[in-house]
Amino acid sequence: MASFLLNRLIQSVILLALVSVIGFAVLHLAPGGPLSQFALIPGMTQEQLAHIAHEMGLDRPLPLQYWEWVSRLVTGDWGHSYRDNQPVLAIISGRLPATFELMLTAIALAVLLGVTVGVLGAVRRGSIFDSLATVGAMVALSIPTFWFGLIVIYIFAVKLGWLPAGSRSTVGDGSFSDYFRHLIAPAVVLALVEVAIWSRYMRGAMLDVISQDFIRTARAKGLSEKSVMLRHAFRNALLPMIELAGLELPTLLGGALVTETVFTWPGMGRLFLDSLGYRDYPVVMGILMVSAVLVLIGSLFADILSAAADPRIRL
Amino acid sequence: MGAPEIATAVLDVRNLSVAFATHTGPVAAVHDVSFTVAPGETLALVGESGSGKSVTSLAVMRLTPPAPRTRLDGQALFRSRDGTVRDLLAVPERAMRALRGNEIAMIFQEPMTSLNPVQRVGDQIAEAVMTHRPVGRREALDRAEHLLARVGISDARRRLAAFPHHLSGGMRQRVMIAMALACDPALLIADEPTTALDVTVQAQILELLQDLQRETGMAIVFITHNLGVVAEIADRVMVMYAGRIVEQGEVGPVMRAPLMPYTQGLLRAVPTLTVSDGFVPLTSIPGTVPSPTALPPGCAFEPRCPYALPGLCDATTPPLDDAFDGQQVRCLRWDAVAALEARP
Amino acid sequence: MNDDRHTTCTASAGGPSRRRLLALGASAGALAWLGPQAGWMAQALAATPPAKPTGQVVIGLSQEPTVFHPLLVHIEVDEAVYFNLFSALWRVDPKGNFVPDLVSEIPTVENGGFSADGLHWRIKLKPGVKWHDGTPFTAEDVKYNIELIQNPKFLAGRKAGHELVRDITVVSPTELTWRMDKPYAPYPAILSWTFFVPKHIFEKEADPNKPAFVNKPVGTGPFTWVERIPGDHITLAAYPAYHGGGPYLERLVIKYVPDLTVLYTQFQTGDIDYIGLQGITPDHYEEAKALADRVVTPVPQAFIENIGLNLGKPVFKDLAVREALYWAMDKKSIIEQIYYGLPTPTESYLPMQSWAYNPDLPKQSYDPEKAKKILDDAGWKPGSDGIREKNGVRLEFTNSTTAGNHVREQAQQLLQQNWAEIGAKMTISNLPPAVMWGDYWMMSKFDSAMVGIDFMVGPDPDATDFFASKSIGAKGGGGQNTCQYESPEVDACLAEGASTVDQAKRKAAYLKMQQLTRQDLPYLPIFQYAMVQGVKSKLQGFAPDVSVQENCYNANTWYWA
Amino acid sequence: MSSATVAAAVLPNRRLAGTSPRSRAWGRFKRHRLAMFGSGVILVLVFAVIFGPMILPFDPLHIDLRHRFAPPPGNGHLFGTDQLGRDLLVRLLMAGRISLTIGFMAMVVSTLIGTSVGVTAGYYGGLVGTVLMRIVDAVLCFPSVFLLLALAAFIKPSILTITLIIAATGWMEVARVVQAQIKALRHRDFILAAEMLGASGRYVMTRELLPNAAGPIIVAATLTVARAILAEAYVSFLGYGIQAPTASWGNMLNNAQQYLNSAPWLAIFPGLMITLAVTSFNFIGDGLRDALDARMDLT
Repeated sequence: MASFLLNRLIQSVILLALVSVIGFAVLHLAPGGPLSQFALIPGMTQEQLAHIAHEMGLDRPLPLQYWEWVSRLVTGDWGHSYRDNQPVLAIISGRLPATFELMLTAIALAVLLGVTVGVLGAVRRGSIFDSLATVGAMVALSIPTFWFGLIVIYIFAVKLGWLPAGSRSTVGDGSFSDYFRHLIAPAVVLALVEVAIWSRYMRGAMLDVISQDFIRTARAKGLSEKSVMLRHAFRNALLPMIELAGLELPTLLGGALVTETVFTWPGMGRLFLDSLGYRDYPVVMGILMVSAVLVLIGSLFADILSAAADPRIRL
Repeated sequence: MGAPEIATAVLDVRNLSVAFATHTGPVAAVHDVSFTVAPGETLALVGESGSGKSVTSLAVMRLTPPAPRTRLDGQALFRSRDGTVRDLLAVPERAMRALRGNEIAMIFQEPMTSLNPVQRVGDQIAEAVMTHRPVGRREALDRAEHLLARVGISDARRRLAAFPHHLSGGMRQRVMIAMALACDPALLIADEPTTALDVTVQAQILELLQDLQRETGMAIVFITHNLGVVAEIADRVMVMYAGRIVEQGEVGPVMRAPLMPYTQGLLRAVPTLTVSDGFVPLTSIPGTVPSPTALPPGCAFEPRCPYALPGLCDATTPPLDDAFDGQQVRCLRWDAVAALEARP
Repeated sequence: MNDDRHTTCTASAGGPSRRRLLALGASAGALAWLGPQAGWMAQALAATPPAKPTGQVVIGLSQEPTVFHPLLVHIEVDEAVYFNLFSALWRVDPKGNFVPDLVSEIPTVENGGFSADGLHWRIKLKPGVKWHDGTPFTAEDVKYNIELIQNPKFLAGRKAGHELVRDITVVSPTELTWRMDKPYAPYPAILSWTFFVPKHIFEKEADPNKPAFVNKPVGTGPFTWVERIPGDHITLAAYPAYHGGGPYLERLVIKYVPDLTVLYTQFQTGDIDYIGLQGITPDHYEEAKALADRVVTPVPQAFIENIGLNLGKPVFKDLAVREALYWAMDKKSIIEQIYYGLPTPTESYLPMQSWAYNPDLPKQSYDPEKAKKILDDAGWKPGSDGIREKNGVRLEFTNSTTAGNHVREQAQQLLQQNWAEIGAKMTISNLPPAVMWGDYWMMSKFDSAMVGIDFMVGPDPDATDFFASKSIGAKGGGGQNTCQYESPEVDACLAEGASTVDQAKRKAAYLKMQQLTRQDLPYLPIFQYAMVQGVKSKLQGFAPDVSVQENCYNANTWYWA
Repeated sequence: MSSATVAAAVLPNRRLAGTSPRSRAWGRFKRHRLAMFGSGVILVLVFAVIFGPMILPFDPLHIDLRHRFAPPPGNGHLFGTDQLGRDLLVRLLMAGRISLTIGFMAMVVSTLIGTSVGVTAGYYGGLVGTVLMRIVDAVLCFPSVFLLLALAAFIKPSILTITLIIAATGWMEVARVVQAQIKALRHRDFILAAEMLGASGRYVMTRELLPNAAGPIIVAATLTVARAILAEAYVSFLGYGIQAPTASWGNMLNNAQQYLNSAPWLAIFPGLMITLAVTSFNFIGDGLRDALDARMDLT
């Protein structure tokens, strides 16, 4: 276990280093820069822009900028936003709760619904339900999330007026029901793709398990079909799902970005888009690093949980 | 359902046919198979893969995919402990479940995969007990320990907590047997229980099964493709080819003087343990078992048969003929073949 | 999604530009635009404000205010917060008059506020004004702020005007004097949006560019800082000890909704009480007008929509090309169809509300035949593919603007079709904002650009930055003359206008200059912007002002009926 | 967006019989109803986007402001007109050319990159393989939308650049699939035999390994088309896509967004086209996966 953790830690550090180099290079080598937002201020002169660039350290060689950024990063100083001068870490951690709220709700929905649909589809393989679920999942995977979001807003907020059109809460309300009402639409939209993924995976895993010999053994024992499915098939089919939860994290984060944009949800995804628009490099880099860390932690957790749930795996 | 007379047999299978639905229409995997097995008796079901022997056993257990994907015809009469006789193919699923693992038990070929990998073996055995007996988990585990000891696993108490992957192949098969014995079944169907095991372990398992049969008087249907094993364990033998019985009889006559060219072929493919007869060349039967979707006309074995007579064997489907001593054979030319075989 | 109109339609993303004085201390401002709202204004004024601050107003903005240090370099949207959190020496009312804020009286030559040559200033402050933390506001604070702006290490948003201030002397806690290095006419207007930060807090800051102050800004404005939920909203609360009128609202919430459609939807559903900044998109205007209990009004803005032609490119060096393109532009369709008739066609770079606006410029009309003739006469002959060329230069160019501005993109496509008819090939090449407004724009690397620019220095018609030959960035200049327009006559007009304090002389200079730019066409003017703003009709005290984009400048006087 | 690949990975097995592996695969594919549906739709789409604009009496670029926002079906405009009075159907078809082209081209590029990386990493293993696969892991650590946008935000959008950035963010899964496949094949007897006979690394990789990994590559490639079409839509929707007046399904949606209330058809049709095309490719990928999976020959 200890050597596993150490190994993973080393791997993670290498991965993060790669992530940071790739991200930094992509951002800084591209044209345009954070100064363009100031360029149009009347009276802004080239001298003043150069002065600002110097103050921001943008005029130094790129490897040097990278080195300085990294060496501060490891001490916990992620730099300050070019926009509001707040520490990057504080900005991101301010946005994380909203993103987590959305993601966790969506994943909970996806796991509950997806697992149920997947199990039922596998148990009743070839039934009308199974066919519908299969086609439904494929279509759900193919619908552009933002488009689905727009349609949901159009129907439920604009036409029917049942749900708010966006945001996380009504300012000054703060009641649970208010938060809940705001959460429904974005969580459902974000969950759509995940439900599809989970149901497909779950169905596949169930079918894999059902075709295995020990299921026949269980049946030969005289267990009812329900016990066979729940006690033997389902438990075993859940094991690969733990891995899936880890693997799906990047997809979920990406989906959250789009969903947050459509629903003006004040989370990390929208911060990313905003920061990208302003070329707020420290924040953009911070978000890339945080999401990479989240992804790594996710897969680490998935591995540990898998080991805990599956006696065959020893770390 | 009336109680048909099945004499002393535990299981009397009559005209069993099994067909699977495919997108090209139903495909018959088993044709018109009949056999009986009496208490304390061991019936060997022999054939290559795809011959229908496993499907036959699964059909008796009603473990084939449910209708409409599978169509079962015929009868499988089973005598319960309480003396009632029921047709396994016709009883409701619930009643069938009460029999499975209780009065009829089954063990499988792959002990590696036939156990739930994430459940402790004790629990898996106890589950079989608890399914059919009104006992709590503690009692069931006690019984599991007892069963493990009985199938020759030392330190049974500790092994209860083991996961399947902690055990060797032979140990796992013992666990499977223990599980099958959980409710003292009257009939044990063993589907190639030793195929996946080392030769030495094979022998141990066979011995164990024989011991257990002596103790409990259960009937065993032993499915195998290995005629060497048949000679060791079976009382009677039934050879299947392409879903049909092609030869059956007492193990002695069949093994000594098989009438069906197919059985002969199978026997030649078995390395003999006795070298006194001198060198017997080891040969295999050319070709493979035909797919049930593409059976040749006439005798299904005709394309592979060294004695096939064009115009006869590829035209007429042979019936199952009574030969001598209750031996039955499905061959149009069995007497001719017997004569040819008898020549030195 | 991430709307960027602050840098696109509003080329002047800059803070100081937001309060556009219509007249410098004069009443010459043309106020015709106030007409349609007169009835509503009267109704608004009929109710009386509550005795103590009650209720809240949610202001919806499509950009997020993020810089809470009013002197630091910042963008326009940040000022929505400044007006309510901070105070300046004086303000400008919707009629264009200066009204006292922190001063006890507006300095004039008559009251000794400044000398006749405009060089010596004397400022008298209101007594008893306190910062939100209870510390008294004094003349030392004013001195500190101007000196901070002058500090070369400080990343000031705007130094113009302030750089000329010398010898600041604090006479008493409520009085100070200074001297100007040279007369600078726009300075009073600049001071009207120079918001002050507290000296006693900043003295303790290690780095004035990265002050801790911004986490909990302290000002002298009508509202105090409560909290900021980044990416979502900022909450301000009433400051009972405010030195001016009000505030009557208990809370002011500035909400950030980055998508204009969603913003409108939230206004529709009632989540948002007021839409400012970019307002309601023109296509929703008709629909919005029909909403119950809402007042939806187009408000003229100082931004002029143009096609900027880079005169550094060979194809645009020929005046005939610029003229022909102008005649071939179907302005009417752009305005009436694409912009739903909201903006006003213009020939000038100044808004028509400005005192310096020239109403007598020649009128453009859509006349492709005339355009073709001009090109024929100038020797631009159609090639085999129908594209004209002359001396090996093809009449072919790209047109750029910020990617993602849909309405403008429609206008671009119409122009593309217009110009194709006269044998000019325009290719649309829109860029992400950070690329568009970087070197591509500043160093004149574009062919032509579709931009909305506020050419004034805040409320002042001085457009030196955009038209003076010394302001060409690509030629080492310091300004934004990105069309690389060089005209000695224009340079002379600009110099005259900035250095004299004589209103009549200034006006004459600017009128002439508008004639010159109309004639030379470095920019093809299209229209003056109008923003559609929406507000709930129960909100009282609300007064639209042409010179601001989000009309929360007077939120201290708002209240619910 | 990895989801498409994922879903298809677990589709129902079908078993059938046939003769040669190829005809058996084709037989399986033909029996996969969804895959046949998908193929049909894509054929019709390709046909329509190529010939449709030639047949329809409208110029996809001609602006007619008098007929803005004509709701469908009106004035001969089956799908109505857009914000500049252009026929929506003909624009949808022209947009289809762009979107499908980007989808195919991005597939080709990312399959090339992914296959090269995968084959190299799978064949050499060791340090080279580890380094390559670590890079794959690192890129996969970014949610692909993040990376896509980070790239798109800085690049002047054109069909080529959009294709390249989509390919740049979409090759990793192909690489993983191929690497796994190659690694599994690497120690098979026939490869060892080839090596013992003195075949060069390149020869073994291209002549022996690659053909044997073709199945998974084809499947991954098909799903990459689906993903690329979606990716184009995302990039365009977020404002970093294809330039006007050229239409793509993504930028049509992007432009339609603000007319969701007043002219919802402008958003509905492109969204449906994207969904239809992407679903079809996913179906095809799914069918191919079943068809090319040799394991399914076994009963």
